[in-house]
Amino acid sequence: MTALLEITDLSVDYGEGAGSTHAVNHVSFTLEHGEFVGLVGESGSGKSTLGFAVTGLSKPPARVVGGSILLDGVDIASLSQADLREQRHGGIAMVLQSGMNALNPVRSIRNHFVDIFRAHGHVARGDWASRAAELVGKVELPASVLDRYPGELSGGMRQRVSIALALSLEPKLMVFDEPTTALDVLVQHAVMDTIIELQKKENFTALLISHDLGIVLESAQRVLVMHEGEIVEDAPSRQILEKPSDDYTKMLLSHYADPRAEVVELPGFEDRHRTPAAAHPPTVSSRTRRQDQKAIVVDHVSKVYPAPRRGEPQVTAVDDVSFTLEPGQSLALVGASGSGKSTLAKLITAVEKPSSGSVRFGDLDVGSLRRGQFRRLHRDVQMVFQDPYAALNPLHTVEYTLTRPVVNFTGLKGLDARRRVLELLDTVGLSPVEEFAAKLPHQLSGGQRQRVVIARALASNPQVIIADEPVSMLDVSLRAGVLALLEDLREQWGVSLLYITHDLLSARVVTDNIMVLNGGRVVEHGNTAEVLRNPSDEYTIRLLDAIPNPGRRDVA
Amino acid sequence: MKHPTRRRLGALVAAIMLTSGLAACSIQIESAPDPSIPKDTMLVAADNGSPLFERNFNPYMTNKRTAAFYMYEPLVVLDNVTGEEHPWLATGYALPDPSTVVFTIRDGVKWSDGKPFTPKDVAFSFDLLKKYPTFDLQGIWSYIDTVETSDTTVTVHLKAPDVPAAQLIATTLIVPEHIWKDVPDPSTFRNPDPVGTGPYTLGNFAAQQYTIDKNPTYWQADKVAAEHIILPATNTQLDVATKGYDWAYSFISDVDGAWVGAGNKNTYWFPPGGTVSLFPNLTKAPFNDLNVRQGLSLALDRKAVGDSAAEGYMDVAGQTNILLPYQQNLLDPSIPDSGLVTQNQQKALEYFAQAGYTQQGGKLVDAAGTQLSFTITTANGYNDWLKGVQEVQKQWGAIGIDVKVASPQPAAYQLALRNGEYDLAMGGTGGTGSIFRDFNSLLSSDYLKPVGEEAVFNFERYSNPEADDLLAQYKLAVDPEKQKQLGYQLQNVVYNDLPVLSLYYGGSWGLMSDAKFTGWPSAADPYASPKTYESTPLLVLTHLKKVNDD
Amino acid sequence: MTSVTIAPGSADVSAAPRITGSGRGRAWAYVARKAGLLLLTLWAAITLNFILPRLMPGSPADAALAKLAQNGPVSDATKAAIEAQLGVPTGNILEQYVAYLHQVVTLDFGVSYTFYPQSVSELVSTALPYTLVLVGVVTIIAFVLGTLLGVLAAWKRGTWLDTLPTLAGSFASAFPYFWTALLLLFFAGYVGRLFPTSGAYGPTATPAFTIGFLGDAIYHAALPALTILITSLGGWILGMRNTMISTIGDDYVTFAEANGLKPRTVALRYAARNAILPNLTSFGLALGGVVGGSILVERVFGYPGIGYLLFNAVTNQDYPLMQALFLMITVSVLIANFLVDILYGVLDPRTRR
Amino acid sequence: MSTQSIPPSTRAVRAIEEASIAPAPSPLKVVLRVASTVWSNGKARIGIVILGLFILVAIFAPLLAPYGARQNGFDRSADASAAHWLGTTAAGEDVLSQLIWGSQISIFVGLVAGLLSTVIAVLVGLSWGYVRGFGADVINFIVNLFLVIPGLPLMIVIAAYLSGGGIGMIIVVVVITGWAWGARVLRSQTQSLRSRDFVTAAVFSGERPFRIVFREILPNMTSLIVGNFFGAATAAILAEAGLEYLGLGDTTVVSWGTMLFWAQNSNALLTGQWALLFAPGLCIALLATSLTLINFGVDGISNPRLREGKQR
Repeated sequence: MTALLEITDLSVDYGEGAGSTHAVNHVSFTLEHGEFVGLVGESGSGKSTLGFAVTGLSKPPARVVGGSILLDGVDIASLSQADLREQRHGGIAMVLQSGMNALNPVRSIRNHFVDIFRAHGHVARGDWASRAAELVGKVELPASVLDRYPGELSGGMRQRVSIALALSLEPKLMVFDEPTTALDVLVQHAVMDTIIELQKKENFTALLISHDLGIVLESAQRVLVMHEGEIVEDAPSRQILEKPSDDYTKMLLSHYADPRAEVVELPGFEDRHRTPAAAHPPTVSSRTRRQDQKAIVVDHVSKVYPAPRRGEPQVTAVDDVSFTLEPGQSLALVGASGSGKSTLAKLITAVEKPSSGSVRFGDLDVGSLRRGQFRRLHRDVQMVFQDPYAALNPLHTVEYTLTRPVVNFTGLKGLDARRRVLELLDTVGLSPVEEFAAKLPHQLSGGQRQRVVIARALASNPQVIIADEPVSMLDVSLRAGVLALLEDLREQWGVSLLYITHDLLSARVVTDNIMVLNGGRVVEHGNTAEVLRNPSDEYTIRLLDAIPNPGRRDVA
Repeated sequence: MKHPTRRRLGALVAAIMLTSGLAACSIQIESAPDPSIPKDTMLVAADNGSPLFERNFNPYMTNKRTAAFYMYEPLVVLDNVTGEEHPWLATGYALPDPSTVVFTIRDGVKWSDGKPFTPKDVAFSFDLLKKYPTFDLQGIWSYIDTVETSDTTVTVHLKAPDVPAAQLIATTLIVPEHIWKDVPDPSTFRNPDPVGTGPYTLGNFAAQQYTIDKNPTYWQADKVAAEHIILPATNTQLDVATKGYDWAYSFISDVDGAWVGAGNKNTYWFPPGGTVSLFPNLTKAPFNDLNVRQGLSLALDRKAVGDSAAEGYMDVAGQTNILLPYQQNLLDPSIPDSGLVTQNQQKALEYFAQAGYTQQGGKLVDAAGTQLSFTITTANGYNDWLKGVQEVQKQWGAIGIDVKVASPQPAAYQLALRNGEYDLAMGGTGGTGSIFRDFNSLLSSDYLKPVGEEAVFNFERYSNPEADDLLAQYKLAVDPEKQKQLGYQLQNVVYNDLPVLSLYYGGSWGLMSDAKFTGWPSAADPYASPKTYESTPLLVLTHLKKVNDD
Repeated sequence: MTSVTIAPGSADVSAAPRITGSGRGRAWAYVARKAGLLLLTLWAAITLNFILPRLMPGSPADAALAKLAQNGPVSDATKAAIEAQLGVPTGNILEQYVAYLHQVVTLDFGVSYTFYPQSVSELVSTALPYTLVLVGVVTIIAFVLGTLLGVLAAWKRGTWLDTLPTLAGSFASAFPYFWTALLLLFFAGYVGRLFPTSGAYGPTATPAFTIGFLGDAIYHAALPALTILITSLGGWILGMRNTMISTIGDDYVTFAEANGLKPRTVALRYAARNAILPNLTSFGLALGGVVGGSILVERVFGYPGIGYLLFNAVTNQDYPLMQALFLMITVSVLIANFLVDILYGVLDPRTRR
Repeated sequence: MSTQSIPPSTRAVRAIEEASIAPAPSPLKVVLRVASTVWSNGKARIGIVILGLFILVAIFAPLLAPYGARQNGFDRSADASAAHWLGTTAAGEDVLSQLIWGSQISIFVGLVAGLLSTVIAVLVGLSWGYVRGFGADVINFIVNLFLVIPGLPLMIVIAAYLSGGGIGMIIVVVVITGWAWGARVLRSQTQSLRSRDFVTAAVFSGERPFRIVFREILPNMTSLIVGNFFGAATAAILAEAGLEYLGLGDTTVVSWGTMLFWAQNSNALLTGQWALLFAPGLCIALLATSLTLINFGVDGISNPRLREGKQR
């Protein structure tokens, strides 16, 4: 039996001439019939470029510059556009990352199917309706979605529809490019389960492209690890998990752990056995730097938004939540998207006002602050944003970005302000400081940007830092460093930390206490390690189950 | 990347060069008459739609169809170029005393529906104007006291002795009593099916063009040559020049090239139709000083102003308010050089010096050293005037006067003129065909109004008992010779006292084609104005001859 | 699998937004919302039309009288008579406004100063059909044609099918309307004698719904139509090309290609179909510009529409006529925009949610 | 190239972000970068060259023009000759000289009216994008009103009332009717920028709203503002020509629009003087085209997908 897909010496370049870069560099591998193979790599590894090349969808500036892609002995790279189109039926299908955007917003789901049937003629006209219903059934959607438009469906449903559409081609090979990345944790898990079961039932060959080694190991039989345009390891999943041979693979693997485990260690984080008794209070020396430590008190706070349109109920984003963030404490706020955790962060930072209840910081009533009074709050309560790409003004140097809060909050000017800025850069580990001060955001990596964001939050010497998913946009290998920085700051500066995340593992390593939010309500709270090891609420359990865990699943 | 760009740029440059090259040679427009228009039919640009025609033949309305003038006739046709009177529906009129006018009504005239025309129709028409004052655009009822008729005459009793009023009254258009007496509201009546005494009756009417046909029962039918006249609603100058029009009234730039050059035996005649003048505001200093007016007048090169305004087609006007050469017989021969004032900057400066203005550093300044400075007001859109004013500005600027130009919209210009709220304003004088009216409206203190109040005439606000006395005498003068002498004296008032500064003649822009009809008014045969509207076309239409009349 | 079993798919299916109310109900709500906005905008435009002349120097009454007085002496009695006849506004500003609103609602705009005794409504109603048909039909043709060319240009990006229409289009759309009109008039009308040079139909024809008359009308409309087409086509080509280039880069187009749909389907039903939506909005907003341009075009060709009439009104200071025409043009554009909005609603399922 | 494996949608987003951003800290450098990006576009380069030529002609009109703008006394309506390359007008003025002098007015009106509309658009767009609630609704309504009201008829009506105001009046009228489009575009960009984290971050840095608008948001819209300026200038040039052609401007000034007005008035076509009609129109068209072409390049900055190059 010959291999279904045989890739030999494939190279893909970006751009032409001197300015070109090698995105995929002399890559060779094969896929056997019926295999489920994962392709893992971090951003910039060339994995998606490879996926697009395999499916014949490379678009300028990407160009296949060498090698062959044999599907059942036919070289896809050399096919004409028309022939390539012909072979889509019964050949290679692809599911793109964001199901939200992969469907034509002005065409009903049914018409999406009809377009494919019509293009390939593989389904008799009379069977269109039944076949389409059957296909959406396979991805566990009711036939009624056929008459919906993409905008009427949730992200998960749309991704399922794209899978069904790809499936309608009766492909031999399905390429899934980050099929769940843009989805909510719980939905991610469900969609992956569907993919895995479909692959078993329909017996197509699957290539799963993902940045998340956990997801890949959980589903694939074999894993290709890609790094800087090359495949550094190609081995069965179990072998990758147990005996990784490449250093890069090992590094990736080291960032996975089960938050439920008794001992959780990540690179840079030795487990500190967080128990209520052993919580790490700020060191005495750092505490003395604070004159007036204040707590954030959230008291029976609710936030109700008006109905999005008439005739629909109003939306309760936060429902009667109370908690206190003591000075020096770290508290994780976890939940899936829509659980109200971000709204809560807005309420605490006065971006939004509570519908009822109160938020107090010391004697400051946060809910009643007016625009002009924000400085009073922001002197002590600062924020670290989710997306380091969006959180820095692309036109300002690091120095400008950091100087502004220093000038506004500390009153330092001129050289003193500059000294303070350099100090901050040093604190967040960006040295040589002079050099980084002069840089613009686009000259920094994601991790470095996030450090600048943290430095900015520290500029006013705040008492509280609210970190909203500070690492979710970063590559796995960079996350630990940023988390460790937050942890250090809390310990050394006596800053209390409100850590908002959907990622229970990171919550486990940086926080003492945890609150689980569902539908705007607190469903569980307590010591982080205890709650995660012995979850009592069903929602917490679902969240925990949704975490891909390379070790949990029986690898084939 | 680089190559295609350069090539594209090259193509662009080539295109520009090519088009500019083409632009260098001009294109002569040829006239090509529509062959479907027969030889006995005249194509006339006389009536403009708005842009479509409204079927309105009520002769008393401002917005009537022009052809209403070819259907309704006055008692007397007054030609405004020559100032001659032509007896029309009246065979003549007499003034037994200066307060009574007796019109003898022409016998044998029939309305186009066959009913006879009688003195009763005349009296009815006069009454109509009394009842509906908006119809009385000439204001005849400000002179008329009563009207009575006999079988052959209409006698008008005036409120006061006023000989010249007879002429005004005589030009009123006459409508048939038997039709108009049943019209419920003549003030809004649009008279869609006109019945008149004139040489033509309405043929086909469409919103973009209508035809009038020769009235077979016309009282001088034998003199009417054109069987049909076509009047289109849009007559752009390009249309006029290219489509074989027989008669048009329009100023065309470069008439010799564009109109005559287009072929079709085109000719033109541009007799003066009035005088374009500058009205000084006589209530204001320094214009109330005759020396200043003299200075201003002598500083002008009127030839250049006229050339600038009318592209060289109109003559310079003398300072007499008389249209030359066609009213030569009315001109006082004792006035030197037919009243023409030639530029003489030296003399102008002398006059200015008498008024206290001297030239200093190229500026004309008063004793206090302030430069003489004023604004000339003209109407926006009156482009010949504007060009003339710009030339005046240049000339006065040359002797050191700071002249500004204001060109408000015509309505605002009118208001400024009437209210006396201007320094100097452009305006037209004379050209009515009646010497009395020409001078009365210019000089009579009857029309004098203070600044800020609307004056209907005498916009410059001239007041001179001598002139008033001359005008009063004129009203009583029945004898033509006496009238002539009074006219001479009035001319001298204008010539010496400079109530207005005459610049150049406003033209009557007659464009004619000899291709189908001949006998058009011309410099050689100036029997009537060449204009296509009002009553003078009656003179022309009864004067033309068909070509190849065999 | 762990102890807590979740029905696969249930998590995201249940997370779908609830679909409430009937689609038809929402469609009507959309129409009602747009209609409400239309009424509000209409009111604002009508009020603007009321305020505008009152903000300007000189009262319209003075201007009207000055205009009439040009014809000869106006006695005081006549003056009063004319004032009454022309409906020169009386009363305080509020009373004037109420009277004005009443006039607008009853489409009674008084008497034209210039074309007395014709009423403004009479003049407008004879001219309006010509402009509506000419501008309406040509604009739609230009939009459709330009959109198709734009689709082609974007799809064949970088080829001559792209470069030629884009360059020619951007050049032609920079032509002043009246200049294009003058060139066409001169070359096709007078030099080439291919088309009539003025009027909406033959000089002797009477408007009627016959084949002959319609043919004649189209023949007469050819040059004005061509002018509007030439000058407005480029804008639509460019607009469509640019939005389509954006949609070609969208994921659903890539996905449609990945699914092996026919290129024509991908180009038209996916890329173009989505690109047309923002272009439709521009279409509505650009209508005002086209109508404005057509004023100049009508002036050049002596086409008896609203534009020519407006020009006449402006040169004659016929304020009632001018105002009524401005109002008519504005109202037409507003209504066209409303229709475009409705069409947008039909074409974009998202608006119905 | 670090973005290559980011899936297409985010890649595009990031590309936009990086494009509208790139290496400059000061607005001046942003403008320079905009300029160089624009210059890299072939069409835009043609536009810049044409515009540059016109500006040079306008500046050096006194040196280039063989005669004065209003200098008359030559043969009337003469054909092209060695003395008068493009012939003379019916008033006996040199057409070529008028064309050269006239460029000053058209370019002046275009640039000034474009600049003023852009300033208003920026002020309204930014404040409107930044305020919320009833105020925003009111502005929204007003802007939409100005967007849908047909511009030229409004201009004509206003100009008819404000007659005799000359160039200043034309600029005012063009600006009144021309700011709304830019305000709308800039407003939506402001809204999308103000929801970006770096704006929220500026609030956390203790920045005042004024500084946030002008130091954080405004510089990020440079390319849109530049594009709006060229668009508004194009519209202004065409509007000016239209108004002057209708005789609603100051007819005593020599500009391309008034040249066409006088040409029409003295029936240049009829006298065969069609260079008189053709040349100013062509200049207006070329000037407007040059601005449109430049905007091709500017578009490429705000939307990288529109940059030059073969895509399929």
